[in-house]
Amino acid sequence: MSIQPILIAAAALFSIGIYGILVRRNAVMVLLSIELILNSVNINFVAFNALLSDVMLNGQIFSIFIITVAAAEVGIGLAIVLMLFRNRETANINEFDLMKW
Amino acid sequence: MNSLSFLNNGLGLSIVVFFPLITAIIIFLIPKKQELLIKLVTLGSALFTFVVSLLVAIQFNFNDASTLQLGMKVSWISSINSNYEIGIDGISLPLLLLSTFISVLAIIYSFEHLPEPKNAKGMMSLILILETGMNGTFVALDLILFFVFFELVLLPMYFMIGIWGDKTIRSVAGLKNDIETRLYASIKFFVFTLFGSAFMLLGFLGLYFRGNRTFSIPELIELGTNGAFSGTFATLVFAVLFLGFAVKVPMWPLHTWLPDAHTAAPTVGSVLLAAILLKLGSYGFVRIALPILPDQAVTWAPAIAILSAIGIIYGSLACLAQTDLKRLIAFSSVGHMGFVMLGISSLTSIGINAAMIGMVAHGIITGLLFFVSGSMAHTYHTRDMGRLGGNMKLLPKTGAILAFTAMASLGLPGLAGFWGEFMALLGAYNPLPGLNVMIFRSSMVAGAVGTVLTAGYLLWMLQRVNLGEPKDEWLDQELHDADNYELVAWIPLVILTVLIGVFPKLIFGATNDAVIALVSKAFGG
Amino acid sequence: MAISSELIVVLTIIGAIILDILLPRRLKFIIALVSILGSLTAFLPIIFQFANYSSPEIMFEGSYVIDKFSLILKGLFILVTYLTFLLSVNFVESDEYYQGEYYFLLLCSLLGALVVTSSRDLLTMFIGIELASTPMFLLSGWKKGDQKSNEGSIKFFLLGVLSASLILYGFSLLYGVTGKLVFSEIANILIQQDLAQSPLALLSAILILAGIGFKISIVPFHSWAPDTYEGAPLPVTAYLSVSSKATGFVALIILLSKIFFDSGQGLGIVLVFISGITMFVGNLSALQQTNPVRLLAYSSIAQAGFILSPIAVANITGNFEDGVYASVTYLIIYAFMNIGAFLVINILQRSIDSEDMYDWGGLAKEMPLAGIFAVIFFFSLAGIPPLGGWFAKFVVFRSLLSTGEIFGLSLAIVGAVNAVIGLVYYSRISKIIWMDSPKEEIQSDEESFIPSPLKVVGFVSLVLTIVSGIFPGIFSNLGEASSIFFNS
Amino acid sequence: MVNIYLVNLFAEGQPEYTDGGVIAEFAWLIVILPFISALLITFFGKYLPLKGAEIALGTVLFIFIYSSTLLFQHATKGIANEFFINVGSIGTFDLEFGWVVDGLSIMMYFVVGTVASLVFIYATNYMKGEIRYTFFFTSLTLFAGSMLVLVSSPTLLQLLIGWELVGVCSYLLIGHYWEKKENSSAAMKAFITNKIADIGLMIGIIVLALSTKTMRISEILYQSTHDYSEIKTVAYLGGVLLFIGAMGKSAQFPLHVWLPDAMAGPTPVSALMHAATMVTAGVYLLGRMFPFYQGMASQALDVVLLFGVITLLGAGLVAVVQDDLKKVLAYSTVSQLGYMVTAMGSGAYTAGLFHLWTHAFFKALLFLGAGSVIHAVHTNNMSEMGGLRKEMPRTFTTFIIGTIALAGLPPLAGFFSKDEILASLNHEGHNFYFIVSVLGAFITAFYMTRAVLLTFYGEYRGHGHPHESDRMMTIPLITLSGFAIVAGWVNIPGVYTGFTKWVTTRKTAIVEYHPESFDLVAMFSGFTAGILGIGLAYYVYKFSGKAIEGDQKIKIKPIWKVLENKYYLDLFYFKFIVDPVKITIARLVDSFNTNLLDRFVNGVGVTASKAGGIVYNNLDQGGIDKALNLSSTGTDVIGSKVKLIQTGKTQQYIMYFLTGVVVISLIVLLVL
Amino acid sequence: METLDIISYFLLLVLLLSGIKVVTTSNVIHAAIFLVFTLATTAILFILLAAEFVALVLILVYIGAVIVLFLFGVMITRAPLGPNAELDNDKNKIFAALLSLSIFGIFTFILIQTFDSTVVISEGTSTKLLGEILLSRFVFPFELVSFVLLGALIGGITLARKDNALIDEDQI
Repeated sequence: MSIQPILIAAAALFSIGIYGILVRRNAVMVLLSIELILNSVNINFVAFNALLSDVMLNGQIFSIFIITVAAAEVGIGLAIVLMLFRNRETANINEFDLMKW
Repeated sequence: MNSLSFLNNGLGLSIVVFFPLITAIIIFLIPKKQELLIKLVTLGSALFTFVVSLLVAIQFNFNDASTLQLGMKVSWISSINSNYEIGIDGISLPLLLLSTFISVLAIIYSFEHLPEPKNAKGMMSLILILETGMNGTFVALDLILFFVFFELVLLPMYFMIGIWGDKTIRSVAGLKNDIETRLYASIKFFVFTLFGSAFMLLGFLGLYFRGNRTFSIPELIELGTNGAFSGTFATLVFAVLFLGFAVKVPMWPLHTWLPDAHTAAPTVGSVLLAAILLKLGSYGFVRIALPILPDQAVTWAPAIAILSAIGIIYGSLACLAQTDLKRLIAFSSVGHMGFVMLGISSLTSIGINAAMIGMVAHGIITGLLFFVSGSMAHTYHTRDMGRLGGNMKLLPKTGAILAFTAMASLGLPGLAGFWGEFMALLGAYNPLPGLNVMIFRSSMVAGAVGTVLTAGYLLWMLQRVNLGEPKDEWLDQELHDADNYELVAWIPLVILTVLIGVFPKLIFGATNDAVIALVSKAFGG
Repeated sequence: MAISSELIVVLTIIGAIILDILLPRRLKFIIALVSILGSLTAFLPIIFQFANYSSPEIMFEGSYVIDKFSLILKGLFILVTYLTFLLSVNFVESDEYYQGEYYFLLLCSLLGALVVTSSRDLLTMFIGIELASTPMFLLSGWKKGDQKSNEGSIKFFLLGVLSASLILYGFSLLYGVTGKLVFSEIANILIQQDLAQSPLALLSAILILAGIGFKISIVPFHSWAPDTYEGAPLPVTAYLSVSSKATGFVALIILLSKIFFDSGQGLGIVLVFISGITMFVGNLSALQQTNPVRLLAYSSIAQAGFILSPIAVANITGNFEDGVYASVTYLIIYAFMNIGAFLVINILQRSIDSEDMYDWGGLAKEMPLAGIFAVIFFFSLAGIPPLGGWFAKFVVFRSLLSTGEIFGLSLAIVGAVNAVIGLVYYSRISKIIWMDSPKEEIQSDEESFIPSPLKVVGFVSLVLTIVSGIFPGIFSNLGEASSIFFNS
Repeated sequence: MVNIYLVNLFAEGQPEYTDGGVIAEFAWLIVILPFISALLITFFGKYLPLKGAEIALGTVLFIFIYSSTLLFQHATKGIANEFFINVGSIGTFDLEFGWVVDGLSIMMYFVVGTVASLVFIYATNYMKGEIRYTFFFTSLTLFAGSMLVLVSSPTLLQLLIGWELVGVCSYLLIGHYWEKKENSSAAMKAFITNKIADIGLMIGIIVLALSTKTMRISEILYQSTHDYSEIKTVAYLGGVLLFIGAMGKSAQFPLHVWLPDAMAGPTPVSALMHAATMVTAGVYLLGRMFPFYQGMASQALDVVLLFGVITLLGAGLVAVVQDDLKKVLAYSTVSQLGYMVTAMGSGAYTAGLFHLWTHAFFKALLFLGAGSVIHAVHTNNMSEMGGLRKEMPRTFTTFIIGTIALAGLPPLAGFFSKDEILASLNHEGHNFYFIVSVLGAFITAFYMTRAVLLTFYGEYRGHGHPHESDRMMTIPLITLSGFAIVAGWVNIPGVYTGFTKWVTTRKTAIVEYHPESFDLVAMFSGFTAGILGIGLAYYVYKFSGKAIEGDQKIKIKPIWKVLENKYYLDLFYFKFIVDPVKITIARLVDSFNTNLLDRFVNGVGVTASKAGGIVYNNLDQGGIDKALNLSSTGTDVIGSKVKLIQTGKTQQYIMYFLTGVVVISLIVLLVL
Repeated sequence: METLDIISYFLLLVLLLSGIKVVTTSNVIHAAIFLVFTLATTAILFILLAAEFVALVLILVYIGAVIVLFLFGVMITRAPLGPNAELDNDKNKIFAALLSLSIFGIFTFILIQTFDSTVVISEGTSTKLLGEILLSRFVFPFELVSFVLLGALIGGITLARKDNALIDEDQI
């Protein structure tokens, strides 16, 4: 199995995630998009691990760490969104522009 | 070896430099209410510093004025090979004494004449910090040390102008809104000088890297006179050094901060600014720029001469258009410092000697002028010469001293101001061989014409301020003539003006050998 | 033990959690005490290790190294956190924040920063960075009721996560091409396979640079900084602008010098441009600010440009020793004066609660101490001798000019111009509080009272700022030591 | 530190001269004493019975006695000596002060001492009750000192110092009544005009000093008489430059304009400074440097001659139309100075100095007389005088003596000196100049007679009651008239030429024409011109009705107008030099400063700030907004519905971020 | 190996399509569900790549926990549950597409240039080995990451809970 399609797919997922971050208005949706990006990195690591036949399993371990950290990030993100929602009654990030100039 | 020899080895100079600073810190600890104590401590400190500087001068070996003496060298910032290297020679000694002396007078004057808002604690500590900066610059023999002291004067002066300065609101060309004079002036002063010195620092670093990684001025001079610095590099370095020093001098057209700063500054501020701070720039030229980069100095000399000549004429002409007394005196500084720079640009021992005595004389005379005009502004609450007049009648003592000082300032022979002007012209007539004689002689003629214009505006100023019948608005007012504090501050300057005027050896005796050594070393002339 | 300072911090973290659970509310100040003591205690092994230093200690198969570089920066982080704690004491108490959690999170961040200094592999560094920054996402939103704080927090968070993912992608590429995680091995393989200047290495470098650029807030990755700084609680902002930024710089220095040192001039040139633009954007934007915190935010952006510039030039010339020396020295001096600057704003805001600094006219007459602090710290930031900032700028100039490289020279000129621009706004606060007339009467003495923890912060920073200006040798020796040992 | 050392001047022969002994060695006393006195008067004068005048008097009397002793010594046994004090060195250049004791300086000491003593005595009375009485004496004493500094100077440097100091004293004294603006303006005018001339002097000194490597006059003269090449190249330039300086002090055309205005000062001042001493400084300078002119700069002497002649005629003509008695005398002084300069220019060293000598006495006499008149009638205008000979007989008599002396009738002083000048011109073959000078003599006689007639004859036209002045004023008048009579007898060709010996007794030998006997042509023409002048004036003003109408008879309108307006020189100066500089150029410079330089500086500041605004508002905070708006317009075009909602800031930041990444990647990967 | 290739291509296609759906669907719940699809596909891919343990973790942590968390988030913030046109920021779309495409382009360009070998699928990874490595070589980051989680947990709770809890804390 060629490595290229996997890597390209991961890059595509990365770009999709970026697109999502940029166009989504709802903060939760933005967080979803971020998960896509992190997932693409995971795919990269695992794929490279397989490609290199890394006996130290560095890639896999790295992706486990990434998953863990991502979970923590989601927790934090949701907490912040929740707090914002409580104060603003909305989760649309494009309405947060108090500190414009 | 005598009983004062413990002052050698840098101790005396270190005391002269740092004692005021230490006192300033002590003053921070004295409660604000103890005003008299603060003033006395300050005066005591300044006097002590002055006395020590005199003792140092006594220790100074005048027969060997061309070598750096009484100094020390200890490691300061080892990682960049910068040392606490100090010492004085005939060039720095007069300026050092001038600095300690003027500081004493400024403090005496401030005893009873604190500008609004009073706050003796602040003012006194600023003067002391300023003194450390000034003294330090004159003794520093390490570029970085020099730079630090050179910059140290900025903050106190900035606050002196900004806090105690003139509060009138004026419009400024190019700015939409009107602005308080002091605020405009203080930031302008600060930005201008910092602009110059920021680039100057780059120049110092350039020397450091080309010059075997040393910041020591004597070592760099040794290298520079042996032709270590040349080509584009030297041109660039000289350009930035020029920028740094010329702003401070100030040379035309970098002078525009000066009239504003002087006009806005409180009396003591303008005195110190005129008497000492301006000298830091010209001293920098003599101490650093010329000997380290002699070839560049030769290349740049005609330009400096032309700028100086422009400065002389320009400053005098601008004076003729002034209605503000202090502003007029400020512009006169541009002209006078033009003579100093003209002398320096000639690169001859005559010219540089002239510059040295010109600096001292300008310090004394213009300092005194600012003392007097500041005091008058304080008494009359105006500096508008259109409203003044008949000052001789209203305030005879002040008026007399103003007249005397104006005479001294216009370069009257027999008074201190004469030497700087005349000798500068003398030097400019025969510049260093190889320089374009025509440019220098034209500059000399321009300078000579400048002396006429100088006489013109000063006499005109006297006519408008001192002479004539007093205006009606002053007649029913109680105006206070110079009190004892003022006289104590002023009279010594008057005496010095005469002494140096009659017996210039007071200055030349110290500077001449050093200048000759400098010139022969750097330019072989 | 080599990592005893980390362990002490860990213990303090655990202690803080336990105390937070156990203590009733009125006794919660004990947590603050414990945290402060803990951070101070963590400083002791650093001193000890530094004094008895013989050679770098390498742990975990080369992924964790304790050398002078890391020791010095660890000391810096601990000291800065200690000062931040002191800054926070009154703040947290007065505003009824969650003390236990607050100190806990700050300590976590400290732990992360400590790890970053020693980390020499991708994973450890990534975890370190995350550990250092995730608590800050939360802390920046700590003023829960304040919408600005909320907003700052979400912006910070979103950009932070994005930057983390960029770093990760970059790491994954590095891993993919070398199969290693430890920096030295990666570098070896890159050089062996002649990949150091390959597009892939460059891409990963750029992605990492962007990710870390976010943390050190260089243009164009800086845009979150002003908003977040403005919204976050003041001590947190101080911490962000000092410690968090320093963490980013440490990571950048390590990565650039350990992995990408042979990646060609292109990267360095980009960095040169970035640092120049950063100075300009930061300074010019700061000119426009009326909100003091925003002003400091932009100022810290500009300072980041200064700190970055020696590394940038080092990347071109390959002479990392000079660059690291300059940057580290700058970082150390900058840390204290910037904390001091935030302290000043903190004190003044206590007196007149306004976000427009022009409302603070004449405050210094009521609070001369604060006035003096303002003068010292802000002019130090501006780089006026004899305050510490001048030496920071000086070493940067020195390293820029050391090679005579045209990029270094131009950057030095840009820096000089920016030093002048910076002066204008740095002097503004001093001008306002010393020279302007008061807008309203300042009523009572109570408000001009400065709590003693703040005074301690003030005096510590003041002494360090002035000492570093007058005897810069001390700090520059640290910088020198760090650069030498770092490269060996 | 101070090393006074004696220079033996007569290394090369001429052993009959002595070094003057103790009396020469202590000559510095008369230079220093006035300064000390001036200080004493300033600080203690007010508390003394005579308000300080006694100190001043004592001082000048001392000078008089000392200088008389010197003169006596000198007359018996020539003294020529100089002393130096080093006051510092610049480079290899020594700055020296000192004093000269030789014929020329002793003559000047004596003139100063004598005239000053008499004027001081006169002034104690004349100034009584005037404002700033004490200060007046301070300045006057100071002046005496400065003048002595000038004439005693062995170096060009000290000469310059004295030169300027007398200028300042002149400024102080002309502006004595500074409450009125005219007076202070006149003082300023005097000072500035002199200062302009001093440019010449200063540069001249610089040129000479640098080419001879010394400031010592004797050394310069030595070099110029021994064919040193360095000085030779600059001799013409130096000579002219020095003469420009002399033109200022000695009021030569066209720099004479200050002197008539200087009459704003009190009359004793005019007598002492603006007639006898200060204004002769220029002539003294020419005299002092005469060997240089002769040896090297003889072409410069032609210039000197030309200006001298122009001055003597031009000023004389203007004197004719003046109504102000003092102005008549002032222009007369200018004219006489013209004579002295002419003499110098023609190479007649002794003649010039001789005229200086005699002129000092009779012109001082005339001024004091005029002062006496003015004191009595409280006006300067002759149109408000008349018929005063009865009321003021002593003043009248002395004035007449002065007039005759000035008109050059024998055997009074002016005759001999003027005759020697004419003789010299004749001898040198300057025929045209000779004729002009004779014409000048005629005019001199004419206007002086006119002045006498208008003042002392006819009906009294003024108000108030004139009376003779008291003794303190008349004694000086009488004494001076004595001098006016006898002063000329010290140099009668063929009879007694002591004066020539006096003034030629100096280190460097003077090569000049000494008339051994009367030059008959010169004597005859001078005498005739005098007589004719007197006669014509007498005819015009006396024999045809009222004297005051005399002016109408000789009034040739256009010429008269030109003369009344003093050749429009003042107008020219003010309109084309002073005003443009003071008003137009100065304001231009000032506005250049505030509007251009400051605007530039502020503009840089504002631009930086604006740039900050642009960077901050557009790039930092809204750059992507713009891009977005652009792209949304794009979408608008293709029909998508667009709501003009505010962009989400956070996403904008992210865009920023990513755009940065993309751009940097592209740059690094593609460009670099 | 051909079947494996086909399967993997198919998997990647599903991955991408569901990924695109996550960011384009106008229904919030759908988006979350498509994310589940994406993650599930990723997990299968991981299994194909012999990273079973990672796949498991992914399923457990993500699908088990994170998605639930997301759904909570969606509900608590009352995001519009049905199809909603206002979910997107139309203004950004073009620029966003441009940016993401260019990033994709750059990445792909370089990836293709650098990596062109094939993956050798091994027999699978020993979870025991992985655990050993994790707890020896990577024990330090492993411990540290716990602090990340702990911090996120405690901080998240503190931020997310209602403010009045603070005021009433003593009474509780």
